[in-house]
Amino acid sequence: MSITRRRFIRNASLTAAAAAVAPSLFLPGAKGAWGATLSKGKPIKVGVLFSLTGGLAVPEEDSALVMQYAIDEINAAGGINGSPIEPVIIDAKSDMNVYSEKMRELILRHKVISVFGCYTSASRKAVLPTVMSQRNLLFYPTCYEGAECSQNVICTGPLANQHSRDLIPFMVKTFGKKVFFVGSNYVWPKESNKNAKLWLEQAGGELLGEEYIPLGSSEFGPILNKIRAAKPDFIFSTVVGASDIAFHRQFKQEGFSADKMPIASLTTGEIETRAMGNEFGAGHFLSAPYFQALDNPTNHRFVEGFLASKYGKNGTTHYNMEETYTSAYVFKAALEKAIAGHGIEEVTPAMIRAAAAGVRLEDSVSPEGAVWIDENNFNTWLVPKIGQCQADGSFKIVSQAPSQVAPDPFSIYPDAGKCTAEGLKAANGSIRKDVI
Amino acid sequence: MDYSWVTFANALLLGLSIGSIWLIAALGLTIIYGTAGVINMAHGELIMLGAYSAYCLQTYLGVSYLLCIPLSFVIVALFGLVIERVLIRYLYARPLDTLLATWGVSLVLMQGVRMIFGNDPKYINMPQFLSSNVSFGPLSLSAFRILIIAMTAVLVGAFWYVFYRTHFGIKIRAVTQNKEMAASFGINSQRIYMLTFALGAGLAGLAGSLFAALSIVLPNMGTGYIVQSFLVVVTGGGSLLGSVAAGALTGEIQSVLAYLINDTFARFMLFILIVVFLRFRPQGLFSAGATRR
Amino acid sequence: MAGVLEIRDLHKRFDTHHVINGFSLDVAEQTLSCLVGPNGAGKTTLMDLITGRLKPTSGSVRFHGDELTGLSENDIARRGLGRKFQIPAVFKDLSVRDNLTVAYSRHVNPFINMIRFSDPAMNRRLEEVCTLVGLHNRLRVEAGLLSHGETQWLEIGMVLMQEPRLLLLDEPIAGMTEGEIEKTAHLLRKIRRTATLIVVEHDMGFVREIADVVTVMHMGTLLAQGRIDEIEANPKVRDVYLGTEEESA
Amino acid sequence: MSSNPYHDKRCQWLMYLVFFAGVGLIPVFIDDAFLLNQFALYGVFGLLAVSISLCWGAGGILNLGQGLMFGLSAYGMAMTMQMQSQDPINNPIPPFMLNNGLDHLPWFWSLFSSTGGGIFLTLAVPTLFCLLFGGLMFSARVSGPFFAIISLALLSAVGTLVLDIQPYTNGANGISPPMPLQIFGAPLDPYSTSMFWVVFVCLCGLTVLAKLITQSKFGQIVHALKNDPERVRFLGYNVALYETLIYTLSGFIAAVAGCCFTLIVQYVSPAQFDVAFSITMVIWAGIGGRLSLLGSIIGALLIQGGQSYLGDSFLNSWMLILGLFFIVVVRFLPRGLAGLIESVLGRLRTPEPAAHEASAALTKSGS
Repeated sequence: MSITRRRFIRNASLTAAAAAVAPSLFLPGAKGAWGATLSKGKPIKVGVLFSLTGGLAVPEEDSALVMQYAIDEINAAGGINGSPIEPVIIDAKSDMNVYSEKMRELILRHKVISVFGCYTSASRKAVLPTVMSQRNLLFYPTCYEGAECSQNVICTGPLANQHSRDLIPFMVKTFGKKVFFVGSNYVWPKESNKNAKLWLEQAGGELLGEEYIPLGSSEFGPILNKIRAAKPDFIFSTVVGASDIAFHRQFKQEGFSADKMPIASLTTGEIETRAMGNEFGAGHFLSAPYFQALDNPTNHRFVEGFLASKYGKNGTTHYNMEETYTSAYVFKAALEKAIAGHGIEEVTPAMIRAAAAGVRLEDSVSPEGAVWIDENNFNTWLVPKIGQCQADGSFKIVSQAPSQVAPDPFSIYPDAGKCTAEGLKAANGSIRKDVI
Repeated sequence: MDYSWVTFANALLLGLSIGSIWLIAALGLTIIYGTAGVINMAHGELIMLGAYSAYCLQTYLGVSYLLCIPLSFVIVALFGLVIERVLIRYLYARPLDTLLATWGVSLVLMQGVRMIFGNDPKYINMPQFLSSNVSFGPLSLSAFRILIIAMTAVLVGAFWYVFYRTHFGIKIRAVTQNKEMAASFGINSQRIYMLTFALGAGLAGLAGSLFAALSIVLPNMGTGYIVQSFLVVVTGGGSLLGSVAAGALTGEIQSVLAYLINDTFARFMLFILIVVFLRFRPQGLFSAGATRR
Repeated sequence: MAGVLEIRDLHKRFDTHHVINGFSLDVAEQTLSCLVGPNGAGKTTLMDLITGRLKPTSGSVRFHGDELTGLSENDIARRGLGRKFQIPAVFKDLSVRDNLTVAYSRHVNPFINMIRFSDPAMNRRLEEVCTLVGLHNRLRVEAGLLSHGETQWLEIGMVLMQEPRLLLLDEPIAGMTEGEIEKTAHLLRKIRRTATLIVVEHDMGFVREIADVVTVMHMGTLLAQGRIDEIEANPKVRDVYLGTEEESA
Repeated sequence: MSSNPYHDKRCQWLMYLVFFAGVGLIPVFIDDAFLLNQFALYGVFGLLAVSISLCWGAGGILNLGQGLMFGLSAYGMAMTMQMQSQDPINNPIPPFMLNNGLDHLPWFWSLFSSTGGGIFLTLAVPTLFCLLFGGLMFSARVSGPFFAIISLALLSAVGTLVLDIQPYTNGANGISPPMPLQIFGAPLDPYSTSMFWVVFVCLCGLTVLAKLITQSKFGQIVHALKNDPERVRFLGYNVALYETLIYTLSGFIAAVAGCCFTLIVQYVSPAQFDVAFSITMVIWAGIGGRLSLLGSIIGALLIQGGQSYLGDSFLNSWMLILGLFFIVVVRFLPRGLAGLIESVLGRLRTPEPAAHEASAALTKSGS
């Protein structure tokens, strides 16, 4: 336990007594602003906050590894304006309380200029009050539901309005109109399903049922029975984590087959398929902006480089990992822009965020192809792609959008307003900051 | 969603399957709690150990899945034996302390497995004939669920036989009822407790090898089973018959509520129903005491 | 005679087994009655029925005219019935003093007890009881460390702290040495001056020494009641009670 | 026993004075917003440890569901804070409710619109719940391991419900009020000294209150019924009432802890209802010494501090070490570290009887 600064006891007891009663001390004690400065040639500290242990470690540990890979790559190429990035890697132990505590530690103690981390919405919500009150910046490198307009987040994953936009029409066209929604019981699947219903309506599909399984549960018997009775043409799944694996396994064990009734998922990627056994994943579909099988030079370089590096021990890349990788490059581009505009000593997280507006990663940098940050809502323009899982667990891209799709966090809540850089702008022109 | 008799009958059939899963998870606990009064909070982790032993046997030694099931029983029973000898035997007089100490054991087992096998999920391959669905007219159930039901029935039968028809069973029941009295008849209660604990642990291992194939093998997979297993045992009253009844009842209630409303709410209602039931009948459905009288 | 306790046609059935079968009894004020009977006669069950631990299948128990059946244990105790258990029940990890102070149950309101740290009336009672049972120099000892005889006295002391009008003592001299038994007999006679006692006892010598009235139970019914010499002369009692006593001895 | 300073009431109060004076000096020496915030959070854990120690140590009621009271009040506080950031006219509904299809504020949320009323409900609801649930359970004479398991089941049930009624609770994502609590127009900044003092006053006040209660006649009776509830009943006390009250008191302390928790972290989620979290509280008290309020607080500080500050290489095996440590404590030191100090002090003063007592303490079941 290091005590950063010691004050000499000046009327110690008096101070203590006064502190307890004086209403003036209810005023903020902390500065509420970033408490350090960058200087040329000195390392730039960033936080990397993922769960390396516990139930969330399966996807998150890989994100932490790929983040380190990206930082090494940036540093090897000369860093940012000659300064190397120094990651402070902290294990959040899959515990929301730890996320919150460690975010405070990263910002207040390690004085990082940005944090890369979180995989679940719950953990994002757990850290956001701290990030907001300390005016720091969170790079959130995965998909989420939207309906948030915070001035302290940049997201490089697909929003709910991008994620299933092509998947639902594709499935309706290929397999038939009737669909059954299955999801884990929390916010993201429910919001994703609301978007999916819009696409379903436009594609002329029919929703036969919508079921949610408790997080972490592995008993899909009742849901599979309902599916059997409803006889859909395909299933749209937003089941996550261990439940997703149980779902696919029981699906096959209960006699369903991917040929007759495929699962169109927003989550079941290379890592999940490997975890459940390839035979259980084969034939099903996934919508994601990135697949390991993408055939372009940047992706080949990324996959080969990562797998050959000391971080690539797990032997695969995955949409989540790629989104994390691109977030490092978004950070790099935005920070370079901020330094050019303000000078390195003046840069704050808020300036990085402002500079990130419209930052574009060309297809020579981004393995999923060119992407850019929306200058209003700071989510990412990207190309959702549809892949079908093959017998060997790899995905074959069967369809992809012709161009980048705009992110819109409030697409299904037009009444709430439009998310702008300053905050959520309502129809009457009033602006609310920090809508989370 | 249409509610017809066929889907309702399927829900009932599924309830039987869910009940058998609850029961097979709780069987080992019933025996340990019913005989020695030990609240074994590491039960879920013993299930997890069973799953990992099946995984290891299959992956590293190429043992076929059906053979993994009994072998998991043996391996985890040995684990149970060690735990009993090193720790539990000192705590028989202190039921609340066994609860706490075995919670410590569960942390150690979970973290130990995590350090050896890592955090990523493992899975088990089953023979092809188990990956299919069996239909009886409009009713259907997967072959694997049928295996679990059959397995549960066989185990309950076997344990009924051991407990009520063998010399060893008489000794167990004697020790359960009155340790001092049993000792005066030359029954070594320490030995009986040790064997029951190992037996209960073995059953948890066997359950684990079945659950491994149903879903996924993870270091923290056991935590989900512990609360539900305890509810079965406590609702049943600690006797074999009680656990069978409680397992069947809770399985059916969960399945029917999940069919009528939804899965999450079914779980909530089930827990509340159990709490209310125990308020009015704290001794459970069939207490070990009532069958003794 | 003024009845302290009137038991009328009491029945208690467990499943099909009648443990108490139409038992009736009157206990007079300031007497010491001994309840005797062979094992399984229902003595402890009777105690449980009087003190509310068990609910009778039928029948009535009246204490100074008030019906006790249906009341909870603590309500019955509050009316002035103190009970000492067969297996001494003291609070083993409390000191002797704390055992006695807890037993002083004139004030049962938990909210008032939360702000009660000292109580002069209780201290006076503690003095009296200590003098009676003779545990003065053991007050700070943990009750679990007392000898068997001392534990019995402590429990009698706890019952006395309740200031009961009727004491039910289940085997108060079990495990005591000759000297201790003598002391206990003396103690019980002292208590009788201010309260009524019912003592369950196997030791006929002790019964002979202390009892005003002896009540013999058999198979859940009242077999005989009277002075000790009457009872010892009663042929029925010889048959069922003294006969089995000799056998088992 | 008599000469062991551990049992001397004056020595005990002196230890309290030293401990709380030491804790009270922290803000004088530390001017680091993160550390102050973290110490405030540890204070919350200390409160939880006190609540467990009161219920389990003093009253013998092992409650594996204390997270329920903690979580309920943490949610209450989050609702109060969330409502403060809502504009009653232009913007009356929290954003997450709009997304969940609610177009007007649910009635039970509107109760939290006033700060005073919100804080009152935050503390009153868990306390009344304890009174009701405890009353029902203890009057049915549910006790010991059964009560532990039932409290665990109830905790799981409520956790599941909070997850399920997403429109009202935002499900797994939980509630993150965007601003700190405003008291009379001034924000109670989670990183300020004042936040630390709020927690300190709660911890100090409630611990002293709990200590006084354990020393009162009520405390003696509760201690006695931990030994033998039947005996206490036959002495004329309404055992269920006493058990319910000690349980409720402990629930109230946990509720205060829940309030402070949300003030500090500005976030609440169903993770507060995790079974593991509730059992962790029991581990704090178990390792520190459940019979000692101060010991339990120190247990919480040691374990949580260790979790935060031991090196990363060590942390990989943290659960393993914690588990082993806990097994050793249960097996050899049923009275925890405080019990160890008790027997060491006893041995120092009067070697002979103290040694006897120490061995008695070790062999005792300590139910």
